[in-house]
Amino acid sequence: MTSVHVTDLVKDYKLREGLKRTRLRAVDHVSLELTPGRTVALVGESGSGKSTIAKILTRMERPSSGEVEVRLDDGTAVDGKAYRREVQMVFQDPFASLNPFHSIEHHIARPLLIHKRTRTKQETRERVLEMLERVNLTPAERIAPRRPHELSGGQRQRVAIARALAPGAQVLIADEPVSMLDVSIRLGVLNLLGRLQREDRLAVLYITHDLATARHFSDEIVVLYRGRVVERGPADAVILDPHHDYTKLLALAAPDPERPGGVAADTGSIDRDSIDNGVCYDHYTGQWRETGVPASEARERSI
Amino acid sequence: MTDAIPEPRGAEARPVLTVEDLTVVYEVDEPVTAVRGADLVLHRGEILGLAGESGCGKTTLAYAVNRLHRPPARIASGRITFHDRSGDDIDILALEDAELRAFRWEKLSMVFQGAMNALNPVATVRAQLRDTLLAHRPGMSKGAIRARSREVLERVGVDPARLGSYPHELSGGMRQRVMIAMAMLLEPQIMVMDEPTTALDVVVQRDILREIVRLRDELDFAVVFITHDLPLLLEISDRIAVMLEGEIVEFEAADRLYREARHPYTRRLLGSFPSLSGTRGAFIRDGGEPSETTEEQV
Amino acid sequence: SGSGGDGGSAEADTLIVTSQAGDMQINFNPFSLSRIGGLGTIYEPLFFFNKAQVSDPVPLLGTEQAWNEDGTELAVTLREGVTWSDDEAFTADDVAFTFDMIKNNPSINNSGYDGVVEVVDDTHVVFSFEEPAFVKGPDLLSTPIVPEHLWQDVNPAEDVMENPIGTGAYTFKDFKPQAFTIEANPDYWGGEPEVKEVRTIALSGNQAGADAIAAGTADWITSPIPDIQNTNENFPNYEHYTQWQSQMVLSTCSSAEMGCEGPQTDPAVRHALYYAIDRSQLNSLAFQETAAEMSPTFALTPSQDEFVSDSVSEPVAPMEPDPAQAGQILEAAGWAKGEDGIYAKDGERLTLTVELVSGWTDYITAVDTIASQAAEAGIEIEAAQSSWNEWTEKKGTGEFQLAIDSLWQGPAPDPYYLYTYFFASAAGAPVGETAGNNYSRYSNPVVDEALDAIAQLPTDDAEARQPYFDTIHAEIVRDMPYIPVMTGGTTSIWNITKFSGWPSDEDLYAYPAVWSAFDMAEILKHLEPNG
Amino acid sequence: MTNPNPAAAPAADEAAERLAATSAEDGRPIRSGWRMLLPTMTPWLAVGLSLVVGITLFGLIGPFLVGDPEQIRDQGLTGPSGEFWLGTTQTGQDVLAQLAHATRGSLQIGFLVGVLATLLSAFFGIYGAYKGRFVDEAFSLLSNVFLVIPGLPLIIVISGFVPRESRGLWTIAVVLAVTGWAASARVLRAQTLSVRNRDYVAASQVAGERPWRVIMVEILPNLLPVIASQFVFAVIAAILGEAGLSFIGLGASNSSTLGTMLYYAQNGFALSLGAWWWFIPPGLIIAMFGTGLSIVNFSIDEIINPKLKNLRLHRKRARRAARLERQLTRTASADPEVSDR
Amino acid sequence: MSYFLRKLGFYAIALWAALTLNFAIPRMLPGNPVDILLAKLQQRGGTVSPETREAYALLLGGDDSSPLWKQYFDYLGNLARGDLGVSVSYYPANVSDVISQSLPWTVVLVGLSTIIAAVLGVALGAFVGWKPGTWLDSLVPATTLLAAVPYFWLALILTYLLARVLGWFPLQGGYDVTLTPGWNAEFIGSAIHYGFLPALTIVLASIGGWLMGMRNMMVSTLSEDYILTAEAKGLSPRKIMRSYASRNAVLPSVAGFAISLGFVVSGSVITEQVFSYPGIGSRLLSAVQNNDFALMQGVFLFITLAVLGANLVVDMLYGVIDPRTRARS
Ligand SMILES: Nc1ncnc2c1ncn2[C@@H]1O[C@H](COP(=O)(O)OP(=O)(O)OP(=O)(O)O)[C@@H](O)[C@H]1O
Ligand SMILES: Nc1ncnc2c1ncn2[C@@H]1O[C@H](COP(=O)(O)OP(=O)(O)OP(=O)(O)O)[C@@H](O)[C@H]1O
Ligand SMILES: [Mg+2]
Ligand SMILES: [Mg+2]
Repeated sequence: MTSVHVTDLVKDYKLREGLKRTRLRAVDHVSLELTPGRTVALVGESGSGKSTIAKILTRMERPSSGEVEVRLDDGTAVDGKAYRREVQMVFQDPFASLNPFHSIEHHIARPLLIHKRTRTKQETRERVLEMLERVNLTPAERIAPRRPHELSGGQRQRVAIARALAPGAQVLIADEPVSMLDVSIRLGVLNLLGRLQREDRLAVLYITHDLATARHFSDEIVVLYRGRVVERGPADAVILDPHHDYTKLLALAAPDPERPGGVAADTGSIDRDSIDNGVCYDHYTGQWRETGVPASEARERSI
Repeated sequence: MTDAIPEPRGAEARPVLTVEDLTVVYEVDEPVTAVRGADLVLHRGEILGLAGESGCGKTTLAYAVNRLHRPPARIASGRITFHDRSGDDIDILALEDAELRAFRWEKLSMVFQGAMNALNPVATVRAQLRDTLLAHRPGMSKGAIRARSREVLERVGVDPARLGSYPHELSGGMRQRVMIAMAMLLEPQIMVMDEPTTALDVVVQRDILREIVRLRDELDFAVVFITHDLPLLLEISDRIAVMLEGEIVEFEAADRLYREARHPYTRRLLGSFPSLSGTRGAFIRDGGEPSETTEEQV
Repeated sequence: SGSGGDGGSAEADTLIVTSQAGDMQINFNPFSLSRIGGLGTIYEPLFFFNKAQVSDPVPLLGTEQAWNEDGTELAVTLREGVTWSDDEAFTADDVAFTFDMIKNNPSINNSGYDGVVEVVDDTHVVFSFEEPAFVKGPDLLSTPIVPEHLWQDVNPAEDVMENPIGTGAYTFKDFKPQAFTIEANPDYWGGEPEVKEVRTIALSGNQAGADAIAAGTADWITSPIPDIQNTNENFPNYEHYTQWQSQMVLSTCSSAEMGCEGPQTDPAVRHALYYAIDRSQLNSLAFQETAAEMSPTFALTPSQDEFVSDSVSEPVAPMEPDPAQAGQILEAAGWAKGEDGIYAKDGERLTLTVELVSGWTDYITAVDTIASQAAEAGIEIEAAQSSWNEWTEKKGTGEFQLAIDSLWQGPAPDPYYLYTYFFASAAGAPVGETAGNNYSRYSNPVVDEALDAIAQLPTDDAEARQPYFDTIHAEIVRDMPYIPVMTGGTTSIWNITKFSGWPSDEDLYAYPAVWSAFDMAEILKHLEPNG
Repeated sequence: MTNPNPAAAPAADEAAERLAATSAEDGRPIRSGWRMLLPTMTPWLAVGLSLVVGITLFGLIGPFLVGDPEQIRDQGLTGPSGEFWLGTTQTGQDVLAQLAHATRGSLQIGFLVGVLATLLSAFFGIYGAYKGRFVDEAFSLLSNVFLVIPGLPLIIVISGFVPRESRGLWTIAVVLAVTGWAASARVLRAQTLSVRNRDYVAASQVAGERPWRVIMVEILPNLLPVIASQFVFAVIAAILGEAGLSFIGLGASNSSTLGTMLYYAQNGFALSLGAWWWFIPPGLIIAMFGTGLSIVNFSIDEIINPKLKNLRLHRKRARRAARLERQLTRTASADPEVSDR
Repeated sequence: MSYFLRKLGFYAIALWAALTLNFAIPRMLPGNPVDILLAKLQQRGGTVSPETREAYALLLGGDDSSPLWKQYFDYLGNLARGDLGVSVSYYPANVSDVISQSLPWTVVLVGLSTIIAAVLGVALGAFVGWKPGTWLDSLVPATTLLAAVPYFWLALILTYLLARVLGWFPLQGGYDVTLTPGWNAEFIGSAIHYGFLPALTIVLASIGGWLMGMRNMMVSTLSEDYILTAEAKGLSPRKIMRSYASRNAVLPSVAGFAISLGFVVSGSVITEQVFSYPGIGSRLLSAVQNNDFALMQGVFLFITLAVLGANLVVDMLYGVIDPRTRARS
């Protein structure tokens, strides 16, 4: 079992505009914890830094400051190649995340080989089929030699999940895993993820726009606004009882045919420009916490 | 709760567009019938939702209505009739090129799926508004053009100072609003919107939806709103048509559809959306507990 | 002028000649290497030497010239009443000034003038030398004379003389990079020439020259032209005329003592090759029948026949090949034919590489032809192309076996000059050092002595000189450091409808080549517009 | 969208890059990668391929079938005849024999340059774009500089300095390649940037693949059509470039190419003498080979930019659809009740 | 603004690279102008005395003793003063004079024909791309063939036919040399008459590339959403083709135009050779043939400068016509 501790993560992107250089703070002092068997949902509008966090967690980007610690049960820190084994990712676009030139088998066998999970060819093949079966891609022998274009979007996303789990990952980062899929198959993929998580006691970070699925598929929700956490707490608490203006706005904006008033529901009472991301409401402690300079301009500074 | 949504207004008397038995075929190796015998009646001032999965033919239908489909697509059968405010009926399929050009935008305007790219990247907003105006109102004075452009921008909540901007200088939401402003420019009677908010943030999306509803209320045009986000449609539309593989399988008032969907596909579609505010673990209608079956169905 | 259609040919008294080296840059300094014209036409020398045949020098600014007995003093009488084209009078001072200037400027002193000039009176000057200098006469007397009053502050090495003033039959008219024009000098001492204007137009390459003739936009070119035998039919207004001056040879790095390596250091090999060449075939394939026979004595045939030693058994190289003879010569020298038909000696195959300049298509063809002819005689020839300066450098340093090349003539129709240029030890150098013109590194004390002796004799004393020529001929025919090929023809095409008076076999008053400046100036004075 | 990083979007400012980028983005592969690489056979492509293959075979096999191209004969400049199918040159050399050898020489140059330039451009374009940051900046600056430094004059200047005898096939090929790789490096860079940003590249990185493997196995296959097209361009450019250089007398010496053949023909006044059989064939071979390659390139273009392919595929159907539709409107307007369902 | 600054920076670097390359090439490769000059002298007759040799060495400044970096800075200094050295083949003319005399010819002839080819090609390409499937499509393979033909071969054949056989045009030269160059109708008319055939060959040889490029871009552009929108707006086809499709599709061609300006002068080498046309290309060639290294370097430098300058102008222009460029820097 593996857990992830993210403390005070900061990511600055340097932007160059001719001679003027500015810095964009994509992620601003974010702390998170992913523990085995729990799903944390990361929600927030476009550009709020969700994917950046995912990239840092999968070590595709380096944080500007702050720490990401991945620890096994016995407390040993994981690093180097083992990190790649422990922490895996499912991408948003199933059409883009599989290489059209390689077979499904290749996609799953590679991580096995890289992380030396199998020794012989025979063993590798067996593991591949086993993985495919776990994600309900049956008959596995028929699926394995196919190429991505021969699969539907949902099937592809399953392959992506199998690939992520192949090296024995205990931490799964899912960056909007279903937003590109047809509506009718979204729940299927999410359910699959949920099952695997329960079976393997995975620590999952579920990144999404969609408050409704965030609520139903995660234990905890962390709301991100302009790089900062503005609210966190148990899933139901955050959605049903939002405290922060931004969370309220999100909840109001999400389509919900059950809600009285429908489209007329007025989000206008909350002025987006005056939303304060300098404070964060923590449902666990039930308290507001200062998180820094409460100005959105704090994001971009010249250096 | 649907009482906030106006009933289809004058559904009995005021149709603005009738589509009868429309079939659109893509003449490829194995011809694809993207729209199959669609029948639709659009009423003045209503918002008609068109829902369905990717590839079911929503866009094709929307294009065909304006005869914007391009070869190899062809209209294999059907009639599309526009009922003008003046009382004339226009057979869209019979229009000559010049007539068709005059009809477009003047009576029926469109906001496209990729509205982010619907603006000419090398022309300013002003120039594109002007082109549109001049195409339909040749000889319109400069002053009038300017005034009208400012007016529509203001109406959609974009600062008229942005007239001189190039599309790339605008945010996605602003571009979308500019497109809507452009669609309103000639005060058409129908506005077809093909997933106008897909690429946008939920909050921005909400703002734009509100804008559309408000403008509809003000200007009384009919809207065909296409999306696969059923909850959203349920919220804003008066009536909803559900498409499956080119066929309209269900065509109902929004609240009826929500509560007593007849077609299994509609029900399945509805079940795909967990409710935001309902009890945890419960799904709209017969969505039920997340089950392995749903998982398997993919 | 200034009017006219597509080319100057419309103007009846304007002669159009071509320069085939591309655009021009103004430069009328007669001492400059990159001068574009003016030599002879504007700036005249004291005498004109007709290289085309043995004849007396033609008096120009000088009227008489005489050496003293021992060849240390040359007295020249100058023409009276000559004026520069700016109306200043031409005097002996100008002559003295010119020669002093040359002596003081080594970079323009190409002939190595080292005399002292003394002005006797307005029309007489005397050149004196420390050593007998008979043979320097032609160079000296063909030096262009420049006006002292204008040249006092001129840097003769670097100034371009944009507005040349001379005594010649022509004066400068105008210059454009694509053409310059000179016009007849009405005050010329010899009377105003009939050809009123001469325009030189800039073209690029031989094809352009041929095109100009085809289009009738040039009246006189000296360059190869297609289908030359049928000039009269192809271009009815034109006629071609060929003169033979440049002796084509296979230069060899001949002297093993000087460090040369390869089979060609064996005289037998050189002789064998000499007999292996089929000169008739060569002439037809490579030279369009424009080349002529050649004497192994290197006296030009036929214009210098009188110099050829009686003792030479073969006064001209055979036109037909004689592989048998070649084989005999080789076998006598210890070569034996190998199984592949190529001779070999001490395990060394008789393979020779000929250096040639890429782009010189006639020579390339010639070498190709020679190669197949030599193969018949059991000699293998390979060709190696390189750029002109590479080729020059190889010849200069002696790092070559054979090179196809041509030998040029001196300032007067006298083979002496050619021998000093190409056969004298002083012009050679050991392999690795840069040689003068004697690329073959031929070094023969007998020849050197004979040349020294000739230099002590008056150039018109044929009787005294001939024994020495005999000696030289015997030596060089035996040693054959340059393998004679043929005498290359210089072909001019000229417009006979517009002008008459061109040189001919009957009256070869000058060597007809556009680029030979003094000759061209002489020809211009002889021409007359028809009609 | 998972990767909306505008800053990393290609800082493209030029045609090639933008074209490449747009086409790479919208070409969401529906077909298998490998099959995608094969152009579809069309009559045009067949013509192009047969030209290319025919001429290549002529260059490869021809020299063994013909006589000695250097062989001199006494009858110069004769027209085509039974003995000499393409006549003889001024010196009686067999034009056909020369043509075969020269074709081989030109193909050699073209192929050499194609390979060298492609290697160079692949290195600077792909590797730079993959590494990003400083390496990318430096490499793209380098290729931009090479792009604006005029090639032919540079070649001429360099040839002026290179001693003629070392100016053989290889020197010319190297010089042509060094001056000719830049444009394709830019195209490759743009393509790589767009491929690099695809999720499967990120996925393989996350899985722990080594960089070189990512480049070779994940990225390169997607670039193959572009590389192929650049290679084809390089070959055409090289053959034409060599011909031009030879024409002005700066070509590969000591080796016979179509360019040198034309040079000799020109110097031998072939055209003025009406010896078309000497002057026309070498140029025609180049032209046909170049045309063949261009046609092949059209097909590759269709792979890179599927819109072009759709255009071709749909042209016929589009006409048919339009015709059918016209019929419909005609009948419909004549009789509003009719429908042909 | 930053876009322009960045561009300027790039050009500064490119210029520096060109200058340095120009400095390095002759120093890396063998060759000694003095020897070459003297060999020429010898061929004209006579022998060359050692004094003469020394005198020439001094004149041509064959002094290589100073350290390389000093030579480099001297070189840059000389360039800054506009001193490109002395041409050997046109000795004692300055390289800069030689160049300035021939540059206008090249610029006018090749520049004009490049512009004509680009404009024509782009216009035709736009048309072919706009109406795919018409007979215009057959232009595409035809122009491909033209582009694959060796330029000089085409030019020579055309010359043979049009100038020699039919006699419509002069075979060679830049103008009737009996005229005095100047801004008068007669001279300009003659220059046009002489320049027509060379220009025609250039246009023929290069039009295909433009046509293809524009057609392909047009096809791509036509499937853009904004074209569809424009159609939906009821704009006239002419308007859509001009302001929407072509306007966007032409952008890469504009960039390509900048690059092709680089080939203006390079292409001119062969054109000028074929037509004996006065210009910088023929100078470059004669410099090479005469081993006139200073002139060679000078011409190359000039060509590079011209290309850089043209590119710079087009880049700046591009920033104006494509508003997105500025933002993207
Ligand atoms: N490589 C990069 N360089 C510069 N800025 C970047 C880079 N990647 C992301 N950004 C910026 O950082 C901010 C956060 O981006 P991020 O991708 O994390 O947003 P997100 O929450 O995932 O948005 P979305 O929901 O649209 O995927 C954005 O403003 C983005 O423009
Ligand atoms: N140009 C075309 N050629 C052939 N078939 C096409 C073409 N365009 C669309 N189709 C087919 O027509 C059908 C309907 O497509 P359409 O774009 O109308 O779907 P849609 O409902 O708008 O989907 P989405 O929600 O993804 O926008 C699909 O099956 C599609 O594959
Ligand atoms: Mg659609
Ligand atoms: Mg994201």
